[in-house]
Amino acid sequence: MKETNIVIPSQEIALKTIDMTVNYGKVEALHKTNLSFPKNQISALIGASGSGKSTFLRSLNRMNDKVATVNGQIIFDGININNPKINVYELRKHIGMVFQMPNPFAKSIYDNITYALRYHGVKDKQKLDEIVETSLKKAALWDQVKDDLAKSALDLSGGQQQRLCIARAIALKPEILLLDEPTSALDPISTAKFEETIMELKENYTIIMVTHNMQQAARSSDYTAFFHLGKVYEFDQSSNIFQNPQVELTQNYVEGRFG
Amino acid sequence: MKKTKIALLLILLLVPFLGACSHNKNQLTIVGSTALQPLAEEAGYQYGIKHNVTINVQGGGTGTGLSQVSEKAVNIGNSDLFAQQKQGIDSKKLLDYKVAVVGIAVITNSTSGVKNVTMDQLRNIFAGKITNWKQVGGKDLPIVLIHRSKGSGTRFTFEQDVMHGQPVAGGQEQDSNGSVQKIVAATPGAISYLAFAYANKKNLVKLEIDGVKPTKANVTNNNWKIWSYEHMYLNKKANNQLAKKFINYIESPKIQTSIIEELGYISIHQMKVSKDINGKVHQLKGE
Amino acid sequence: MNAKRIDKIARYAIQTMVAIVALILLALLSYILINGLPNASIDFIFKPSEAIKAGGGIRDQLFNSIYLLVLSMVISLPLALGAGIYLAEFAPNNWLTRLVKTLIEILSSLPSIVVGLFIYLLVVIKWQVGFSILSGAIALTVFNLPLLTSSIQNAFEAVDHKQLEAGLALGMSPWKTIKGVILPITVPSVVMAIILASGRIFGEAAALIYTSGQSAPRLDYGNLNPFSPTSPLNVMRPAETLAVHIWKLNTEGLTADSDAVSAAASAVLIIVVLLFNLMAHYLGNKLERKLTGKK
Amino acid sequence: MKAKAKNQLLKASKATKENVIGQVITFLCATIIVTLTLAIIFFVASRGIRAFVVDHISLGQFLTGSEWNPGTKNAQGQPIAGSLPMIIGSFGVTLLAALIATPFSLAIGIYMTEYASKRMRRLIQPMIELFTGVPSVVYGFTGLMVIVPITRKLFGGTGFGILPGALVLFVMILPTITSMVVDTLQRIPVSFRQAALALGATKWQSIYLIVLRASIPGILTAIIFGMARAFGEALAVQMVIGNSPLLPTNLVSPTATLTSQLTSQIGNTIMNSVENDALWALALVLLLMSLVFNLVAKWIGKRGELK
Repeated sequence: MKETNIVIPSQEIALKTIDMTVNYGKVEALHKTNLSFPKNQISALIGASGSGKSTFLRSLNRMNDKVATVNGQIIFDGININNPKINVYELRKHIGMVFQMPNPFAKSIYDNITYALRYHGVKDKQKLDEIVETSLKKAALWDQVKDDLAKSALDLSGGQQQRLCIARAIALKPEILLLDEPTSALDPISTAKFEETIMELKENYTIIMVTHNMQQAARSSDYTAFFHLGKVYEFDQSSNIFQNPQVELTQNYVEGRFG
Repeated sequence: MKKTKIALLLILLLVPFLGACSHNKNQLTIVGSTALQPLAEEAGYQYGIKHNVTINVQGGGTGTGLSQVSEKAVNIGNSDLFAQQKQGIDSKKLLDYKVAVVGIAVITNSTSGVKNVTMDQLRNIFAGKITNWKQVGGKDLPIVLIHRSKGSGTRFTFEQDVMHGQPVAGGQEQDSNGSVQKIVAATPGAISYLAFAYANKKNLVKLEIDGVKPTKANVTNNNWKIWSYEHMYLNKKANNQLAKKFINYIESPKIQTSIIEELGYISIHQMKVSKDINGKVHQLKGE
Repeated sequence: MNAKRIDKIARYAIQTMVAIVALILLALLSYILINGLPNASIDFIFKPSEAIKAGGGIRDQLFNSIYLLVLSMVISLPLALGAGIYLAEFAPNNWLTRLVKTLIEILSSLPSIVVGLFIYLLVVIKWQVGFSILSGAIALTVFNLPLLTSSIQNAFEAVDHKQLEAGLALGMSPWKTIKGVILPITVPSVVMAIILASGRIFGEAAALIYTSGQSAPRLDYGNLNPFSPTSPLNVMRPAETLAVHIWKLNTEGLTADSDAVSAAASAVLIIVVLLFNLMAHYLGNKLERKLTGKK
Repeated sequence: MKAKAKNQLLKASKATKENVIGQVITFLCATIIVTLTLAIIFFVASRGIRAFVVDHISLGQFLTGSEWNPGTKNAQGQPIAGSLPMIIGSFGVTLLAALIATPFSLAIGIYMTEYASKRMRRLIQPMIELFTGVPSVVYGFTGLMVIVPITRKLFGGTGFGILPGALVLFVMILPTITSMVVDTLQRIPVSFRQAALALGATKWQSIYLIVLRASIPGILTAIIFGMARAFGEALAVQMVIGNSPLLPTNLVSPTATLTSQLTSQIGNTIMNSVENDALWALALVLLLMSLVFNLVAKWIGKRGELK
């Protein structure tokens, strides 16, 4: 059994971190991490709560800026996006995010999707309608809401709201989608539908997902990273992680002995 | 589209503020005694229409009037007192115009059961030596003294003409004729003093002093002792051209007989006596 | 005394107390309306006031009250909105922000006469603005600011911070998210704050006596040029409001029917406040529905 | 990612500028309000201190003396300006009014958030707001015409004093306290109440033990705001307090409050005269008292915070 086992995927890399650390004040919540995420693949981040996986995820699109200090490099399409010169707002057009609790805007379904788009300069009504339709279709929500887009998003069910958040995120056509335990607040049926949706999204989005749900990670992800007490111990293809992990800690966790 | 709607709204709201830069010339600001305010307002309104001048009359009390006109903050300062009678005012800087005379009646609540008192009894009542109406022939009812607030001109005149230097007893102070009027009318055994114009409310009894009724005629010959001038003060150094015209207008017989009478003041021209700063009265040589 | 009985007693006690308050309000309102309404006819509202003769109306005073309310809102709402947002969203959570919040609370507890005299000495006298609507509006702004600012700040803090996160995640700046996403959600409570604030300043008299003055020059409502002294829109003219008029009638009023006019004016003032409340509620709900898309 | 998008990543965009402008504007608004408050406080303090520094009113005598006659001098040549009657008057009126108003506003608050149906709530809300619309002048004169005669009949004397003052103020501050209490109670999540009921608590127990306990800071701030409003009220109190700067012997002996003395005297005094400065000293006391109110509320609020 090895101490750590971090694999560099052979495919094209969409995003990678070099010696990235995250400190909340003096506490180093995340030790040096070097991970490379394959393009148009789903990578799952698993580990006990408080192991630093969400902290890691939130640093990728600079959501931790005010809260923590993130050192080291995050290379996205050849650029180190972990430096003050980067225009964070432009960056987040390329790296979308969906949160644990669904947080649609207190606006209509249509406005939820188009509000950020109009802000980023897409003004033409016809183009907006088109994007709304494609995004909702991709998020498998179109059939249920297509005849009442003016309805308030708050009237939707939890599952539908979360899929609306997905639609809203992909409407900006990001390269990478970050999902922070997206299904932990959803019922099993919506969770299953959600997993199908992201499997289809894989064709044109790189997805990095934090999850507590081991089966979910095994079923729907291509690569998986195991976090423990703020350190990444193993990162490999999901099949290897779940069938024969190289690191003893991963094995214990995967077989549910702790965590 | 939304942006233009908001911009339009903003302009619409800001238009009134443009008016802020206009500060037209023919305007007169008069501040001071609340007793003189109704006269100044009515005369100001009529003068304003005739000569297309805006006359703003504000109250604020004698003290405010005198201090503002000495600082040239306002054109005319209304006062119920001679400037010399007010501490902290440099009367040399001011021009005194007496525009009317105001008589001050002594009023009591109808329950007092008294119609006439002597000047000494009145003095002792306010000095706190007499405390029950039955001591002056009225009902057995404690006397409730109600003074005007310390700085008011009416109070100064009353205490100068009645108390002759004796201090008044403590008691309730009201700062306006209106509240004195209401409180005396409502409180059994209450006594206070009011300008004639305010004293003719139905449930108020106007006391006679030594058999003299508080009427305008008795004031002109000083039979009724409690009265004072209403002064309009100008600042010597200020440009008083418009203010002087307005004061002449008020002192003109036409106004002295119309508005002055209606509002319960006494016209300057009817006075047969004059009173100096320390309250001494002199016969006017045959008017 | 088991818990069940206590529960029932508590419920009845609360209901009786609410009934008592309702009775007090009804008694107060009926006292004012019964005295006031008989002579608050329509033409009473559209007649200029009289200094001496009876039968004066309150046309100019009513207009001044409303005009001053609108002007002071135009000044204080943006300021309060800005300050409220800054304190809720941008201000670092340190002692300075807490000090600012206490200062604003102190501003709200300042007696109106002190504020009136401050504006009088500073604006009316020192800046030579004179007795005018402008000075009155500035004085009223001082009353509006604390109530509006703290209500707006509370409203913004009450909004779930996940909305801000959602906006940021879509590449929107915090300012844009606050303006476009969070502000619409706070509209109802902001409207509520406006109602409370305007209710209070509509009845304010002490501060205006020394700022917007006690004289109401006759206005010519046809003339809308804000520069001429007789135009209602001119902000430099002194303007006695309804509340100040009521105060003057009861203190120095020589008009023959001053009691009747003051009672009628009080009745009109309360009815206007009631109308204002209902309209603001209606507006608040409509705005909320339009902005948040709820049907 | 296309090249154009890549270099956009590196330069400031409309969003960054807009965000900076937004922060600057809101910061400016906050500073304007703070400077305004500081200006007023400095103004009142400077005028108030003049009384002690320029006119040599002794602070001790000022706070403990019970005779208010700044025009005249005492043996040591200091103006007689004892503001104790006014301080007691102000506090008496405010505390009594708050004492009466608190239970009622709590009752309404609880009724509104716990018991009232939607229709009732729609009815009571404008009712409360209407109270704020009534001008203090009308409260004053209604008090003079209604409350004073009643207190005179019940308790004798002139009918003026702390009790009528407190009753008038009770009606005036009720809406302020009630609307803030309702606001605080509504902020308590429904889950708190459900948790209590789930444990078999009666409605009153859930209110008393959970809801009220959790909203103590809000309720206290509401009371403080109400008291601050009562403390600063001038015109209404002046009508019914009796305006005599004497120590109140009981609840119905005429006395004066800091504000009533200020409003009734300020007009007749000349700027920079002794009487005027003495009044500003009263205003300064008023200011300091409201400062104390706020700090006490903050301190209690913090201690009562949800642990």
